[in-house]
Amino acid sequence: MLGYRVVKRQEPLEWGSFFIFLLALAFSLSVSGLLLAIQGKPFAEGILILWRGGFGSFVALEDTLLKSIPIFLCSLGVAVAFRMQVWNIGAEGQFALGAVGATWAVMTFGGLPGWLLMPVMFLCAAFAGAAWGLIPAVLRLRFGLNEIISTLMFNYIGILLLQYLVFGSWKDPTSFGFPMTPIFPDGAIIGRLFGRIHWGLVVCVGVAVLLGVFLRRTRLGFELLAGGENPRAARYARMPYDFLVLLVMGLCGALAGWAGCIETSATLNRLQPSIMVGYGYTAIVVAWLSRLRISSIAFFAFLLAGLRVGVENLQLDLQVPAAFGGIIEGLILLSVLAGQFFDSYALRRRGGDA
Amino acid sequence: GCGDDKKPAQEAPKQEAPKQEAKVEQPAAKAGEDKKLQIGLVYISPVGDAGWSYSHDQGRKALEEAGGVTTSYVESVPEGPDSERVILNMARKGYDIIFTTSFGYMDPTIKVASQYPDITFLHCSGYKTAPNVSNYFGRMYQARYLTGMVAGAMTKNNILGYVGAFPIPEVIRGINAFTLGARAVNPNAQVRVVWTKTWYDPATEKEAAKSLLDVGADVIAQHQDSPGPQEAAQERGVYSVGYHTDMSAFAPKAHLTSAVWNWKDFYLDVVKQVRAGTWKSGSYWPGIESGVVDIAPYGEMVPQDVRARVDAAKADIKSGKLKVFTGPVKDQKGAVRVAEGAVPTDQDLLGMTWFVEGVIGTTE
Amino acid sequence: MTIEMVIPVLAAAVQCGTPILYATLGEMLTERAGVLNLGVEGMMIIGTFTAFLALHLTGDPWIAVVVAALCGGALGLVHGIVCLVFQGNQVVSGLALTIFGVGLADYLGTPFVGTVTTGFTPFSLPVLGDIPVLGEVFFRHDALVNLSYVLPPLFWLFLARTRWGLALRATGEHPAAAAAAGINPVLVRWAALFAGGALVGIGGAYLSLAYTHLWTNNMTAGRGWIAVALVIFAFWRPGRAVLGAYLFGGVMAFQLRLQAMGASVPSSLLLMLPYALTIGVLLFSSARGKGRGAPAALGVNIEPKD
Amino acid sequence: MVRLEGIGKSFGPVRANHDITLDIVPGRIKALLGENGAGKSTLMSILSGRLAQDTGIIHVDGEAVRFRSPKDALKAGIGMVYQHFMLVDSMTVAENVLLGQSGAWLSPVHMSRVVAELAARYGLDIDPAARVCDLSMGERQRVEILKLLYRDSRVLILDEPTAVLTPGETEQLFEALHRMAENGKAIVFISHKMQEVLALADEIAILRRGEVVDEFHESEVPGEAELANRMVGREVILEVAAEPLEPGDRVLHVDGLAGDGLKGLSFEVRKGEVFAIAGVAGNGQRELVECVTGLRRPAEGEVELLGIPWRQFFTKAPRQGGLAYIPEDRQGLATCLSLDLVDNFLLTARGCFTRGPFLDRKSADAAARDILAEYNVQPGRAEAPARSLSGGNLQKLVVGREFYRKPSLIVAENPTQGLDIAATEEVWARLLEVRSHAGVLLVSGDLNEVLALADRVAVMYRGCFIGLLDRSDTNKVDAIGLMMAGVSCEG
Ligand SMILES: Nc1ncnc2c1ncn2[C@@H]1O[C@H](COP(=O)(O)OP(=O)(O)OP(=O)(O)O)[C@@H](O)[C@H]1O
Ligand SMILES: Nc1ncnc2c1ncn2[C@@H]1O[C@H](COP(=O)(O)OP(=O)(O)OP(=O)(O)O)[C@@H](O)[C@H]1O
Ligand SMILES: [Mg+2]
Ligand SMILES: [Mg+2]
Repeated sequence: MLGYRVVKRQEPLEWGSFFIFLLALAFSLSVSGLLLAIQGKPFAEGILILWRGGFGSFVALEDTLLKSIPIFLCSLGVAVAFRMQVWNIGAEGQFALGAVGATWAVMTFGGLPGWLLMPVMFLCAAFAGAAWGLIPAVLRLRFGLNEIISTLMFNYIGILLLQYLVFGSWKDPTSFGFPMTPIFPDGAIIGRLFGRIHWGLVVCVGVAVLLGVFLRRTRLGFELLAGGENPRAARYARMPYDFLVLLVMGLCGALAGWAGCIETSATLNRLQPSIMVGYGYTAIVVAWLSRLRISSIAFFAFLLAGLRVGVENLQLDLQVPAAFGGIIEGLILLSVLAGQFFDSYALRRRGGDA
Repeated sequence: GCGDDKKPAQEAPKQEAPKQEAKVEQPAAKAGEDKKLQIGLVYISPVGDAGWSYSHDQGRKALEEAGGVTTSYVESVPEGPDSERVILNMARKGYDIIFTTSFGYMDPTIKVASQYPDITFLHCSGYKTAPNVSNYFGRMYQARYLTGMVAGAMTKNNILGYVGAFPIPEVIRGINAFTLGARAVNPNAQVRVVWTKTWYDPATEKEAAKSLLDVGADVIAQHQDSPGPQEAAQERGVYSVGYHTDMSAFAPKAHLTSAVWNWKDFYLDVVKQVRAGTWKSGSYWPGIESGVVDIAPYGEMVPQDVRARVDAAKADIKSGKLKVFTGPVKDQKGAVRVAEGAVPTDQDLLGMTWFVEGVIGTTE
Repeated sequence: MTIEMVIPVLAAAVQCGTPILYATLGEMLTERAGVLNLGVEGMMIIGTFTAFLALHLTGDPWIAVVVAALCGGALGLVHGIVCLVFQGNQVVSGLALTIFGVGLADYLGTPFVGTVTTGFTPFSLPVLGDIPVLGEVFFRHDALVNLSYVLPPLFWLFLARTRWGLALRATGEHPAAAAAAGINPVLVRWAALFAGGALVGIGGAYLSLAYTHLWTNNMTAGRGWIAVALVIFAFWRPGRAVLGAYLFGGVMAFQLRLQAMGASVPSSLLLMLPYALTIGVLLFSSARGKGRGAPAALGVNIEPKD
Repeated sequence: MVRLEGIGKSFGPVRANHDITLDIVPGRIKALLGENGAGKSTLMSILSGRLAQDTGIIHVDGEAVRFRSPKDALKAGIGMVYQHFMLVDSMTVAENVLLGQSGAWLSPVHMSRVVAELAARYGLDIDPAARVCDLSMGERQRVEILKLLYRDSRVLILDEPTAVLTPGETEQLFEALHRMAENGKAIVFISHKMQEVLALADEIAILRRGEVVDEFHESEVPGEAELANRMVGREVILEVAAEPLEPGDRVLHVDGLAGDGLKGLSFEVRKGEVFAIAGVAGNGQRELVECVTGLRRPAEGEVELLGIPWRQFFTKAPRQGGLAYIPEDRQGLATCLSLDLVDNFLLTARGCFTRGPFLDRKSADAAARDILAEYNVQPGRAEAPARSLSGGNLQKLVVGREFYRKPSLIVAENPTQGLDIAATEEVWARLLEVRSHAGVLLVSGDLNEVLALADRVAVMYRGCFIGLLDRSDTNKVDAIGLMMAGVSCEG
């Protein structure tokens, strides 16, 4: 390439990769800014408004943090699956099933006291979400079914299932026919921690810590790591590869299910179809950007949540269509993906010492 | 209970509407008359949906044109916490009037409104009110009834097709009114319903219309934001009834009429009153007499006698003589749901989840 | 059901299946060269929008088809930049492309919602259209449907009988071997990405040029993903792709007709049919042969030469 | 007519070629001789356009050329048969031969005829309509040669063509090469087998550490020992003290193993012995090893490890003192290249550091460091990713790791392939040492290795044992050679 040649790096970049991420981010923001300019909107101001909307004030930060909770939970699971090279893009459907599971618990055991009902809700959400993840996993292991397609189809089916229930037997008789369940009893509503932030944040922290310990300290966690790096080596080393696939899919489903449970309980206080706003897809973006480092997942979940919140501000102030957020999200992912090239390759001048 | 123009609807659901004194807003900032009012609208879908949000956005544009205001909107806002944030954000930015245009925005609107007593909120399609929150909706079913009359008069097979979006009361009410209208002129007419579970997927909606045509429907009506069904009707050489806006452009040969929204005058009026300080909180359910809902001009294939009959009905509705859901109204199974001579309350209408006799389809 | 009721369903199956068929063939072409492109949904909707825009501006549907093809191809090249130049993961790049494409089409398309155009309209092919049953099912559609009939045979001829097809297959199976035989496998992949993207773009264009004549957001509604699944179902062979696409078209058309006929099944459950069918179909094909026909180097990047 | 001048090429820190100058002349067979990693393949890959040189110039017919891709080289009449064949398995012979050639339309009939004619002309027997995946290694090689002949290549480069051939096939190949040379083609032949080179070559060039250290012409070629000396740079006599031990308990028992191309294999391995399976690659060794190590379910017959039936053995968690497997594919199978050395150590040794559900990383770290020191793995940084290790060093890590678990049965597959002599000696010594508490199943294509280590030798050919030989057998060297070619000898 024009006097340069590409050389494979022996050791991965450390801080360089962060620098490359910043470059990629700058690139994608510039391109999105250009799109703004095409429509005659001010470029720099747009980016500034975006920033202010997502991170620029205390309330904005609070909003962003609230929104990053479900994204964070979903992407934890997705990231673990990706690390195993299991291409689970079904977090969206697992999220839906989690919400359904939690709601089922509330509708069935609504009379229980809060300290009992809450664990039952989380349990049901985890089971429902995990089941939604495990079916594609079993199909993959047993029949070699491509999990990208099957998880995606399960997203559609899961959302329709949620609709079926909410439009059907779960509809609140007093909702004037609108598709929503009755408001949850107090015991089933996750309370506030501080400000508008609810206890879901604590769940996130707890899950993150446990998952971190699991991945770094346990034998199964190690097997996950190695199995994802090289599935052939995993079989060679007699790791239970099939079990690991089931484990990650179940885990991912359960985590996404919890995200669904928390969204229903803490923010909507009931189940309605509008709960599905694509957290599961954003989680994929977050998972890939962060490459399984839990701290990075937190960072990127926050970043993309901020992006989603910020785009609203952009809409309000500049009348930019909502789809703009998707453009930025896609561009960030594309350019970071391209930038990762420099993690494993370097450019050297041709004919140099090499 | 139709046709009360812009006066707090007496029949509005009681459980929530506290009898509040008319609150006259006189914040210091508005003392100067030339101060531009800032108006915000929250939409459930992209304004590009050519339907619900689009029709509200037409109202917004009319406000812009009329001048003296700056308007802004946020689209694709999911109901629930996101909508609360968006509304709150508008309130914080000092908007003067905020329109929230989806049922699910009701609770967030009430919540935010309680923190910002100086801002006027208007929530569309709900039932709760507060000192600074009004709810408003149009009696679209009146227009539906009229379009049903046209369709019922024009059908030869006595099968009308209706492409529905989601089985929610608003849509069901429309289908029922349409059916009642059709059967008023043609007792043998039946209405077949296909749900698409989409608001704006032209391809699916067109296909849904075709599926109705395949079972013999010769007039296609729709509660759907895309004109896909219109196209299907035109291609097969049968008739169609549009919705939201005058859809004749999409199917000039098929289009009989449309049930249309027209928020322009209502919005202009709201702004005028707020500016004048005369705006009162309450429930606004303007009907066909206000122009918020109406039917589009007839296609030329609609014969004169049909036009005359429908126009007469329209005049009766306007004057309050004709009420769409006057009993007896039977449901699909033949059970009487509205007794002879009775008129359902607005609350009943709001929560309508059953089909009237003559509809073929499920509400699930 | 009588034959009079079946014929419209079959005709609708052909029409509903056509955009999927284009997209499936496009993705198949790309995958035969060894590139997995999950951006089909994004490329398709870009095709839908640009075709609409071009038609709106020029009034000529064929120009619109060409524009959609070029734009779909261009988006394919974006995938190429990430995966062929920068060695990005193909799965993730495709997902990103979908997110990007859907966003871009919505963003640029907002001002055009509600505008109507003309585009292609159905007509009866001379002679063929008069054949009983078959004529009604196959030969009374629009020009793009008719075009789609010649595509699979051409596709097959290209792959099996031309040197470029051979080069393409070799690149998908074993890029290093192709390189050793004097082929530039990276160039082949670029070409396949562009051509495949163009076909996908035409598939999208069908939605706004022929299926309906207008533009709104999200018009593809998951059809791109079904195309990706169909490539697997079709064992990477064009003939079975036709079968799969029409099967899906048929199910989409059928579930709506079931409602229209008054079947009292909740619509949510009926709407699940196409997605459940996707899984069923894949299960069926995996039972027939695990991973049969998958290009050996599918999804594997060609490392840059040292 | 082809001249390489001052060619240099580096891979990262590795100088694969350095200032190499070489002439290639029509009608002559030139041998490139060198150890593993000497840079032979690299040099020829540069000539064939697959790699780009860092420095130096290639002259063809006196003109300086620059090959950007194999296409350019093919145009200039230079073609190469790679060490790992470059054939598309799912395509037919004819399609492979005509791949990348001109002519827009290709009819299968026409293609087959063209290829059949070409094959007949050069006496290379092949079915043009057969799929490559169904061919034997020898046949595949013929396809590769046909590819070059079809392109009218004047220079044919063959990279270790005999490694996968039986002696009989080798002879056929040599005949064909002679015929081609007589037809005026220049042939470059890469090998590190002295006998072959002496039998075939007109000229010999010796590469060592990326440089040409010697060039000989037909008349001046020295003896085998001298060549070996030059190649390695010092006296090589690989002598290992392989004193036989008293065989102990039976650790592996295979009875009537069949299916997957295997035909009724039966043998046993006892503690204290090295049981070697010799043979040309692709005769079923891979399948056998996979069955024994649990990567493949035996289709027929019985396999018993450490006295436990196959199914039971492999459904239980691996235990210390069980089975160790040193695979041939150390980068793809035995290690995870992007994990660090401790993690790679833990890959199979993790059972020794498990405390409940947890992994005792601290002691694993210490143990890994001990292994790095003991086996002299360079560079010895435990935090380094495995990909930064050379093949030999990686192999040392794998060997150390597998021995750490104190296994009773060791399956070693070409354990010294690609290792330099010092490392080879070390691995051999370790394998002999470990016999004291384990039985070793050695699978090797390297006759020297088999002779040096084995207590008993089985020769594998087309999925079955064609002969079994004992350490005491005196004429085993010749016998093994013959048997590898499929000639069964009674005795
Ligand atoms: N693609 C590559 N990247 C990095 N290093 C390489 C690459 N190819 C070869 N090398 C290194 O270059 C050196 C020369 O390798 P080459 O393959 O030319 O050896 P060789 O003489 O052919 O050995 P063998 O007899 O094992 O085939 C080796 O150290 C090898 O590891
Ligand atoms: N295909 C390859 N890709 C990348 N790097 C490679 C490749 N092959 C070899 N290397 C690198 O080249 C270097 C030399 O590797 P190689 O295995 O050829 O060493 P070697 O000289 O044979 O050493 P040893 O004697 O230990 O086998 C190592 O750093 C290795 O990581
Ligand atoms: Mg070599
Ligand atoms: Mg080596």
